[in-house]
Amino acid sequence: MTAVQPQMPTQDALEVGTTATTAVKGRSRIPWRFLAGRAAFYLFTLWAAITINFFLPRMMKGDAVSQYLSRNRNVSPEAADALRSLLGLDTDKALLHQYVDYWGLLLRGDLGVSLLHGLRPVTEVISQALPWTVGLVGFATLVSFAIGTIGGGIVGWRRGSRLDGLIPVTTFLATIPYFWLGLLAIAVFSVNLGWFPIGKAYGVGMRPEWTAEFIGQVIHHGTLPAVTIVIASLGGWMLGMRNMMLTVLDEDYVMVAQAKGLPNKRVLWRYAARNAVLPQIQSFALSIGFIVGGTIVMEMVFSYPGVGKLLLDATNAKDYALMQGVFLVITLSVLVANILADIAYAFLDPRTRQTEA
Amino acid sequence: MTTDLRTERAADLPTVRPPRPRATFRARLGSSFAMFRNRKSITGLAILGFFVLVAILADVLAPYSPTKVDSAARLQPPSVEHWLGTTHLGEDVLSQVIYGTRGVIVVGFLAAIMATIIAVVVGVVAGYLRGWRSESLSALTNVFLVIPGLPLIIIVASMFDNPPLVVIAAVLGLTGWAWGARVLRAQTMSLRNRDFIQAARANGEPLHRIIGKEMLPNLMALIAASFVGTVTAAILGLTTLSYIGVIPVNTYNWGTILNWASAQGAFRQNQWWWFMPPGLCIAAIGVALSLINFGIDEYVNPRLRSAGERARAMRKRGLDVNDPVTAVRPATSAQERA
Amino acid sequence: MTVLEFDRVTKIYSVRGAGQIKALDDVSFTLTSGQTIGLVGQSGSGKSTIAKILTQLETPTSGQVRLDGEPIPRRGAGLRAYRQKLRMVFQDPFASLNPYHSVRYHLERPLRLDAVVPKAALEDEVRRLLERVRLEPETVIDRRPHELSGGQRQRVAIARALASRPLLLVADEPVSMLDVSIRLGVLNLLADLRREEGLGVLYITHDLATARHFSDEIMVLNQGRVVESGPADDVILRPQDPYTRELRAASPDPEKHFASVSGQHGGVL
Amino acid sequence: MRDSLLTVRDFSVVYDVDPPVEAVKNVTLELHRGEILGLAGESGCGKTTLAYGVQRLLKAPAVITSGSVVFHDSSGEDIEVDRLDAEQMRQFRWDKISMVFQGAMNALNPVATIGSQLEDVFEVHRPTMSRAERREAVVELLEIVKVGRQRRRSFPHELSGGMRQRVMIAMALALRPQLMIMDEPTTALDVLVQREILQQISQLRHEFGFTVVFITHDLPLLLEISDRIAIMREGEIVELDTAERIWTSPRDDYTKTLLSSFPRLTGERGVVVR
Repeated sequence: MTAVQPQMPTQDALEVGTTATTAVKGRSRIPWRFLAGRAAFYLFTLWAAITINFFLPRMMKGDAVSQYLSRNRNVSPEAADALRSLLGLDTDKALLHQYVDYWGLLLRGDLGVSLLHGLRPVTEVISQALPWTVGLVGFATLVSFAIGTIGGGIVGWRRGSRLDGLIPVTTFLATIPYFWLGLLAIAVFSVNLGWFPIGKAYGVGMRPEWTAEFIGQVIHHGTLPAVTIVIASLGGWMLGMRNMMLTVLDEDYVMVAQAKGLPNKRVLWRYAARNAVLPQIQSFALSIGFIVGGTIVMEMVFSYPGVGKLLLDATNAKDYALMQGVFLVITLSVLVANILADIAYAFLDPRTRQTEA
Repeated sequence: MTTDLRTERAADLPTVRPPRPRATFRARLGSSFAMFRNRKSITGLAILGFFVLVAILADVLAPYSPTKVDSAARLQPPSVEHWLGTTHLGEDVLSQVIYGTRGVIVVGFLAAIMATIIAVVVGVVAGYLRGWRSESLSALTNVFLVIPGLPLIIIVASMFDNPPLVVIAAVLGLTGWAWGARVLRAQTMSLRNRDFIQAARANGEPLHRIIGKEMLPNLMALIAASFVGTVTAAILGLTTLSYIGVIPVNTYNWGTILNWASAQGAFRQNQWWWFMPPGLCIAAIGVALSLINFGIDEYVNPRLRSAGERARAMRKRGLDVNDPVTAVRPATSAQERA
Repeated sequence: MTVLEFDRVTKIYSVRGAGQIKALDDVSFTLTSGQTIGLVGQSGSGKSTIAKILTQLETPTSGQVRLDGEPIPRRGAGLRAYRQKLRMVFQDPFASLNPYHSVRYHLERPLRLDAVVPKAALEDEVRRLLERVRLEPETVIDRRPHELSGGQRQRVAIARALASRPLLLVADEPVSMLDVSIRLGVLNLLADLRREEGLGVLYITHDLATARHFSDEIMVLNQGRVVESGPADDVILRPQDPYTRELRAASPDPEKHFASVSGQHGGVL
Repeated sequence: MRDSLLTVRDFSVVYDVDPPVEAVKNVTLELHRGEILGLAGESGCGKTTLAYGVQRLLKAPAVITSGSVVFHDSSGEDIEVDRLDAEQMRQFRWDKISMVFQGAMNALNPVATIGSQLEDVFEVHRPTMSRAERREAVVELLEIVKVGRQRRRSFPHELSGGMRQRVMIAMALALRPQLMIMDEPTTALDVLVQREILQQISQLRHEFGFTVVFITHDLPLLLEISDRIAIMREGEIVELDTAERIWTSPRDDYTKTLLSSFPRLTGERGVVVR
């Protein structure tokens, strides 16, 4: 600079905040405001789900127990009354009263008894099935998310290369109905090639225990369902990440990183992909609900002993307590998964840590 | 002023100006459908149109009644009489697939129309309003997104003994609007703050015109995308529910055919003519719909198209878009082309 | 003669987590038709809050805005009449026109809404408006915004603001997004309109030089307060307030620069 | 006579699309060591393309179709920039020529701390430095540009526009380059902040002695700060002269047009007419 104006202010204009975006002082590393907002939302969703659950059996013509009785004639009237009170369907009480009772039962962890499973408590029935679903589907979903996101990142980075061809292929695999894909897989790999067993979580005659043989069986039985889930859901993640990459690659900071002489790999992972993955995590959170839907179909196709199968069996047998219980548990697990995704997001995106929106 | 530089950078690059359209009715109509005017969308629309025709002309096209039992020809592989073979009762698979198209198309479109109406109303209103009203509509949308849809549909559907198609469509529509509403809300919020909306308000435009004439035209592509998305979801949902058996199997659609095929062990006995056609049909319609949406996506966000296409075009000229170093090429080749 | 009065207007925003922010603090001024007031200040000084209050997007926390002595009605015919008299030109010509509509539509709407001319005369009036902003009607009337250059867009926006025959114009940084060489053209157009039609113009800007060039009076705003106001040359050439002096010292001024440089070197000039 | 730092000869850039667009046409330019060269012009005139082009930072479809760019290193070595391969180019960048981009949010990675983005440069270009040394260097840089060491762990969104711009300057300064290209570094800032940043650049230049190419459309600003000014129009340099000569006796008509686009702040009312 050849000349410097002499009468410049000496005070630091930055501290005064000459622009609208002043530096946030005393920021906290934990995004309390963000998390509190999300917590309120989840509580509301939970309430909504539970309330839907309460009203569903009451929307039907007649009540669940009479329907059940009409098909199982060897139940005594006394047993029927007992069932009604267990299900909270005492028709002589006011609706509000029933609602309060229902919450009371819920908070005590009492989801009623399952007519289908010999009047065993619903919680017990579900807790046997839940680990299978969570294990298999959780694993497959995470694998699919990881492969899809990393793959989408690479495809986006190498746009215009032959890798672009992957996108239509994975999208096609995502548009065919999952149950058909599963059935085809069974027809090809189990029936004709005999590589994998047809359905179930482990072989007949096995007892769940922590032995190498049993775990081997579980893996052998789980491979086909897991692979089909990955194949069917890969496309969405890949396309989403690729599209996000194309957007992020045009950002100035990517250009800056290249001007800084950073190697391509570093630009790709630390600058481009690191930013492109954020919307992926958000859509991951929101799509968990859809994933669960797929689970039910998977468990039907592969006769897998998880909660989805439980729900279908309960639906066919009109076992309302079990249906309600399963729906509640599914919703709860979706919410928990959502919270986990949210926390991950909050820590990956420093902007959520802002104290003021 | 941030955009100052951005526009300048963009101006450094050549922009292609489309020819000047006359503001006639036809041009207007044309521009309303501009999002479909690309190869992907047109291919998708053609496939979809084919299925719609099949659905309409099912009575003419199907060689047999879908329920006509030919006990002499059970589980026949494809032949001249039965192009796609027969079922375990001797029903003609081709006729079933043709009639099945009807259920799929009707439910798919009905559900999508309902879902789109809800999505547009909720999304645009939530996007236009401010404060707690907007927030609570958004929370409602998110609740519908988060609550797992399929289990809910299964439970609701199981409460009807014999649900008519309209009810199934309604249930699919009611559980399928949230995604569209969310996208539309975000876009409406960004539109609301644009200066041309402020200008319309300053002009004294009434609210219905601001939403109907100023905002909606700019939202059309997103609305179309959300419609196409819900058709896909509804068709997959319907066939899945039919396959599971929640929806009575006496109304024909591709899912019920697969339900029968699966129940009769077609998959284990390699009766491919029975289970391949309906599955492939669902896949084909799915591909058609995602092609349409690809087209719309690329219309909304030209970067998506141009990125791939331009990169390929560059490659042909020996340039690599990922090359962090500008290529040096003696003038000859570039000027020869010019 | 139309007079807009800003009478001791204060606007306070409450911001979550940051308490209250005074965007405007006891601001008063008067704008008369045929006059241009330059409103100068940095971002965050409250300039845009004044524009928002004038266009009814915000309401003052205290104080009053009056047009010809009457407070602005909140709704109904009175509000419509006020809006017809005071129009806005926005900063970003790329965002202030709806990409979906043609130039004709943009100009016809205010004409229809305010029933400025009978329906049969709409077309002629649109053409007349375009001519007034020095655009050739034939070439632009059926175009859409994306087919126009930045300068043309801003002229269309000005034509739209003029359509309902307003008496006052609020121009919020009307040229900061335009190319350097066409900025003066647009500002000169505003100056011509002021002269020819007796418009009152509130010219909001951060650029002292154009403010001085195009305004009769300048008002300097700092953190919501008017720190100095007066005839344009007085404020710029003989600033009284320290903040105005800082602003002036920080603005590029080649004239002064080369005068001082040549002084140091023994006076080449 | 000052010695030269960068010699650009007959330099052309074409955007290879249909039809090809010549963004920079046969530009010849000699950059002197230690000067501030202003590059002025309106949007689309090619000033950004030229500045990015000499570092070969432009992405396809941009192609350099003719000319040579020679960097005269302080070691005495002449580096022919247009002959470097990708790896050599990567090492050359930032080490010899660094850049200051417009100080908006977008130039800094929103999800990485200021410190880590500064350290990046050392990690890649000075692999022998230890972690502690890098950290020390970052702290020193932040102190030099008066952002303060405690901001090392801040994220870009936590800083004001002026602060972000100072961070960008610190980053550009990291490897003590011989040339800094500044692309509209103060356009998005308020005039008071702009002035402060300019003063800081001036001070740093006295201290570290780098050469500056300053790109902007704000001609009055350029006239104040530059030694020489190049006026660009449609990909060509229409006039290149000392700031004073551009101000007092412009020769090209376009230069005159540009000059008369800015009303005078002081002196008589009106615009300067030459």
